[in-house]
Amino acid sequence: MSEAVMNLRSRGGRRATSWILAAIGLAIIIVAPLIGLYPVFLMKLMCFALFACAFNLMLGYVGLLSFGHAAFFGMGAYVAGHAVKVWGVTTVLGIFGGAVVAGIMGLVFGAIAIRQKGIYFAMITLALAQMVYFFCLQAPFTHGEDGIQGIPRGTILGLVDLRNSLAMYYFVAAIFLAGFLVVYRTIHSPFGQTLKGIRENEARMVSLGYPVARFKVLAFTISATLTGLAGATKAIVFQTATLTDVHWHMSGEVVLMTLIGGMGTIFGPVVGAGIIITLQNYLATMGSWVTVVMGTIFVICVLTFRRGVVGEILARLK
Amino acid sequence: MRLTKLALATTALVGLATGAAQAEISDGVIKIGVLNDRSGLYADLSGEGSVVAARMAVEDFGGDLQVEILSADHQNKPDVGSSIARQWIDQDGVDLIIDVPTSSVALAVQQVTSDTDTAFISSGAATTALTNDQCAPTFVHWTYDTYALSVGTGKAVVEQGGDSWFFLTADYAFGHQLEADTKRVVEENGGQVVGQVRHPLSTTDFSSFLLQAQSSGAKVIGLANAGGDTTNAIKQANSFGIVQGGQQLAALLGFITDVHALGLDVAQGLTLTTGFYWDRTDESREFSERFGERMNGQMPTMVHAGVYSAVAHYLKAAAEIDDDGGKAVVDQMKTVPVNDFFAENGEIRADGRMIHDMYLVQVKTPEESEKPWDYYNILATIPAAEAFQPLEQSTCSLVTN
Amino acid sequence: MSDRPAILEVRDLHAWYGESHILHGVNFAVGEGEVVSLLGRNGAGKTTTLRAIMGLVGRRTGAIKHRGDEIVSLTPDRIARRGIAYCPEERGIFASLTVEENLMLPPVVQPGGLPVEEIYELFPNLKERRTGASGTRLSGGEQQMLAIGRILRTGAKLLLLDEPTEGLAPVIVQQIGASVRRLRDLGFTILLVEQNFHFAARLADRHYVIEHGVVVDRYSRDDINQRMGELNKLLGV
Amino acid sequence: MTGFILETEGLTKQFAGFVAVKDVHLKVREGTIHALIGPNGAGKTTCFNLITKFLQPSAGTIRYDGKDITKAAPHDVAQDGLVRSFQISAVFPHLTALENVRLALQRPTGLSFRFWKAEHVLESLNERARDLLEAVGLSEFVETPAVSLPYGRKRALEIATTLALEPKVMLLDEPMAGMGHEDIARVSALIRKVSKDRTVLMVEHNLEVVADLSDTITVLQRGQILAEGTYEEVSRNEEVRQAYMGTGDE
Amino acid sequence: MQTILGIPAPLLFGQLLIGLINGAFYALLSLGLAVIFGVLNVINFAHGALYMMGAFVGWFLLTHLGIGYWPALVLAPLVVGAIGIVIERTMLSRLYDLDHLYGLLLTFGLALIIEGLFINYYGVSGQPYAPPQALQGGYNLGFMFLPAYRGWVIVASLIVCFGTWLLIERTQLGAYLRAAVERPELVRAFGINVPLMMTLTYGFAVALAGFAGILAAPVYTVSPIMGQNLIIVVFAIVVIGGLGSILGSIVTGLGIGLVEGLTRTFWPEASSTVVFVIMAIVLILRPHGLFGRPRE
Repeated sequence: MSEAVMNLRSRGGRRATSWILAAIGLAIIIVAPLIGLYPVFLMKLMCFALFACAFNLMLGYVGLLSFGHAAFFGMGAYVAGHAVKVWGVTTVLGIFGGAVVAGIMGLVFGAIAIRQKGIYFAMITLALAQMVYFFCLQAPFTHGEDGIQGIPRGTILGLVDLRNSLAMYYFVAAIFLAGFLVVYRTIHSPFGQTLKGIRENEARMVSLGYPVARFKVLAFTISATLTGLAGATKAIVFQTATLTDVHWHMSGEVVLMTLIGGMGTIFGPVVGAGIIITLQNYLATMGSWVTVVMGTIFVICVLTFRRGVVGEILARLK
Repeated sequence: MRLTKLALATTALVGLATGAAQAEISDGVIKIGVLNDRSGLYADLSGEGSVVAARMAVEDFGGDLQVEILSADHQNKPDVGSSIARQWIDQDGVDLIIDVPTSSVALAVQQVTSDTDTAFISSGAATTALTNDQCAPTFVHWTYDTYALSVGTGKAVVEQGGDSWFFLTADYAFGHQLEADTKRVVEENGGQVVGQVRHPLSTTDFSSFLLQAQSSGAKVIGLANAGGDTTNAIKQANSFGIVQGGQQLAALLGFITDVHALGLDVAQGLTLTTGFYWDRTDESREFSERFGERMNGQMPTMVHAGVYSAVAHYLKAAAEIDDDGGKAVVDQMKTVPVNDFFAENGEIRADGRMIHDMYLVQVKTPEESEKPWDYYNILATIPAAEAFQPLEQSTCSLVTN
Repeated sequence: MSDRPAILEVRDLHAWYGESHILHGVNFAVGEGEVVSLLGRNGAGKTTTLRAIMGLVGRRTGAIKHRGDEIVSLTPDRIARRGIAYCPEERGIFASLTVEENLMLPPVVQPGGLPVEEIYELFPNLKERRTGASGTRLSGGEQQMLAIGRILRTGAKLLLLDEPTEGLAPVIVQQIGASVRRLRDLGFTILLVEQNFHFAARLADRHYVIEHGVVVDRYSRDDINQRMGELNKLLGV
Repeated sequence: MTGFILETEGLTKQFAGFVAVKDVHLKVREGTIHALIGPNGAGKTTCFNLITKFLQPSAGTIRYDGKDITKAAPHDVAQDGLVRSFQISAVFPHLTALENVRLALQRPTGLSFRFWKAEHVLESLNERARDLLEAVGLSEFVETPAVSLPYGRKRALEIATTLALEPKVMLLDEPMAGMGHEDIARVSALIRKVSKDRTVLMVEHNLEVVADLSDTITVLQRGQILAEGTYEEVSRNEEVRQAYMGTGDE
Repeated sequence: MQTILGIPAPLLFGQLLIGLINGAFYALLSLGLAVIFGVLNVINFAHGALYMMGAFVGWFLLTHLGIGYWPALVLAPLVVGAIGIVIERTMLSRLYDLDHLYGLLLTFGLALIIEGLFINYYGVSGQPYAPPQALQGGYNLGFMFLPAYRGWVIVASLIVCFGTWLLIERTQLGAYLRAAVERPELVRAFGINVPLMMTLTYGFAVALAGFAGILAAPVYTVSPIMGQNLIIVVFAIVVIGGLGSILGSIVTGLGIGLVEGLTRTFWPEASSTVVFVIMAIVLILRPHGLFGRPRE
């Protein structure tokens, strides 16, 4: 898995390109709702893009495939929803709470699973996430099949009314950008450098005195926290938190987004989320064919297109 | 998610030429979204049949309104349902959302429609919360609810001597509500409830739940679930010899499609409460036969019939006031009694509940059944006033304020 | 080249593992009934040469002729079916198989393999241990005997042995040496990879020295003594 | 006379079904180059893995610098200055030579968990990294990704990376494996140079190198110590000659 | 009524028996997964979907061709096995040189496709499939009424599991398989067509899933989502038993069924979670599973 990832990394001019892309991206984010694109759709897209970026931190930069990220996403949504709706905390605090709880879960899951590699790690995270799913099915505060409904969008510090969808949109955009920057910074930090070392040669890192497992757990925790942030934001946008968010299909979807966009690239997950969410939106008329199309894309990606869209572009540019 | 835009050209578009004076109807078209389960365990009792019923209502209406019908599959998931509803309203300009079985989805849709002044008529959902705490001025509950079901079946079974109950309950809003309502009726009539077990929606294996029900020693096992869950539970109860063991099953919400799926061998003797039976009057037979022609001979469930009745009533009201604002049309609907093959002198109350007579029926034995879909003996008619929760008990803010 | 007809002829053999190019044009030949050794330091490409003959490398080019037929494009199982047997460096004893199952594992590819009794005669230790549990419970020497013994059953006439003496005690090395000589007498052709030069020197008819993926020198049995110093240097002993 | 910096007592490792290392008493004197030799499969690498805690011994104790490290974690002993290299070259293939060395320099700085700091805080380590690369003769390869270095240079890079940690004891697992004469000479010189004020324990096949570099030699065979002493002592030992050079038969 | 720890004895025994029946399905499925993992190093996410297909093939044979249960018991696994062979030949075999995770991802995609297609045509509500005439009715065991068909499920699954175990542990073919698990290359160099063996192994293992499917058809309704949640429980079982361990998967499958039964009696809410909790505990105490060998 990491072979493709590593091929994508190049130096030099990449940083400048990144800045240009970032500026274009920012401009698109600001203008998009003003030119008539449906804000709810855009908000959904950003929530999932953040989710995919957070996920990619594990898959693309640590080389571990977590098949249980829906647990963090869904739990972030439930916690934020419950806090805002039942406890009446402010929207910002609710979202923050969702992210924190997801982060703590990430820490615990990480501690259990992190010593395993490859398939083992994937299966164990999947099973742990399924445990969370069943917990959510039973726990009273999630309201089982009903989910948490009618979560008020509330206000930002009593100043901005988030029921206005444009206000909500820019609020979500701010969260997305903040999350994205955290991912970016994490990758390009001393910690990120350490992760690269671990991905490239784990045994050597141990022999250099790095407590490798602790680094992986921290990466997993950051990834889980941001995933929780994405889920919590989604709950506020759609005003619901339901079992869909914790179901393993959700974990699969985020893998697909990352895979199709290009794992181990900064913008890949964003592009992937864009493709998948748009596709789901346009294919919505096709009923359960959506699942079939998703599955087909999955198979095609795995068989022939393992670098993903962004990965492929970068490889061509080189 | 399934959003089937039906081409208007032949069926749903009525009175193209006379669409001149419709200033009040936004974009000149009334758009009706049929939102229900099209692939899951409630697909048979609502699903495509509800779309067909809505289309028939539009055709039969024949007035000078432009009407378009959309449909989608909410997969029994509240998040899917509410996001379709939101998108329909925001992007497609839908004026009425109809059907929405699965109480949890209906509650989620209720949030969206009441925020956006869109009319919402539920035929398929059962929970009474829709006309109590969660009521809305844009909402009408048409066909049945958990209260009506419990009054019918609960009372009848206790009166026949089934005075100790164990509930097998679908673990979501509808199941909880149905269980609570039935429990109240059972206890009011001198029976007692010895226990209950909650099962997830769409359960395939009921064996361990049935075992608990069996060991509880209750005389009656009340199935507070619906559709595929009910038929599965009944079938498996049959294979575990529960009825032979002396316990009685009570399907609190049974549809004619469930009986059809089970076959009379298994279903015979079940007591059910229903808002509609196709073979009751000439009018109902006439509708049902037309419906059957389009549905491979399937007879309509009460949900299908309710959808027809509701859409017809809605169109009448909308045409009357020449408006498609949610509250405006619903207010108008409340002023006119409902009189058709489905309801005689039905009345939409302030809380949004459409009250009409309900029927206590028993499933025929195979020998009694003389023709296809000849499944029910009507035991009793429950008058509208008794069948539904009295208005004074409603906690709906439209009533209490 | 020997005077005997070549059973195996390798010409300009290149081999790759993934991206790394290991063999850069290996040339040698083995005559029918000969014992030929490949010498060289660690990482020179000896093992890769054997594996390339068996088709066990990522990619290979060049010519490998077995009894005159080109086998360079065949899959390992087709190559084995032609009567070439391979005994890998780490012996390849299967932990999940009993000793007897290990021995009986390789399918008979040609008539004329040694009967099991004869193999037990050759390696008496195995007979005692045959009912034992896992094949990996054997000592290193016994494992080596098992690894060689099991390929004798198959009827293969050309044996590729990779470092049969590795890590073994001198007395066992002697035993193995005696067995290999017996095999030669029984008509087997043997291509041997060895680090233990002294072992190889006494067994083999001819030696090829491999360095950096090419054959750099060739010695006959008689050359050995005169050119010992040169050879020592080549092998870095 | 200096003391022993590394000692094992009764060191034993059993894998499913066989004993890879058996009752090894190894004493490495501080400040010396100590070589571990023996035929393939004699248990040298297993010994290494046990000492550096990559494997947990089945029995016996390991003492390092006066401490019992039998139960320590591998990264802990590395942090205490017991640093190993690997048989197959252990570089970070897709990082540049500079980044390779910097990863080692970064570890003691405590920066490694800082995911909120920008990468360029590491640039303060560049100078030291360049010095180290120069010391092993890699000045011209500073910006080259490790994967494209020639084999011998990779080993040199590995040594530079190890040196960056200022280890007290360096364990080198076959540093000359697969090298040509030229490279061997260079790496030999390098090892001699870096062993000035530290201890080196190495596994090596090339006896010339061993003879040239080491103060003490321990010969392992089938997991056990066969002989120990200087090169001269060991090479006179008949058992060693038999085991190592092979005797053939009769 | 006799009680055990406050629970009526019939209920306890009944739940255990039902647990054992579920365990029989777990064992069949995890056995197949273990075999595939052992030989191909692939975690077959499509296993649940293929199990579902087994049931559907049976249903299809009955409703469209009038072929009854007993022939279907043989035909369904054959059909599913053939589909498996096609999957292995055309897709999986192209991924062996890559990271094993790609096998997981590919089969995940396949599971989505298969389940999506069936949902599309058949909905999720399920199709009825009656038990064969000979196995209708049941036995009164005193503590509960055991439907004859469910009794047969236990017997049939144990026979197949034991047969598979014998095949793998006691035959030459099994020896090839076990050897190929350890060193596929060397086995190939002995002249065994390992790729063919892998294809057949995959075919056989998914045929086991198909068998479980047709076996399940009369017990549960035949529904496109019947394998969806089951497969993840089975994953957990395989992890608990030790990846690749044949015996471990059988024993753990049955054991987990029983544990679930027990939990259902004493703490019903936790019954679907208990397997995952056990998995977490096992992983902490024995990372390689109860029956697995430590990986080097």
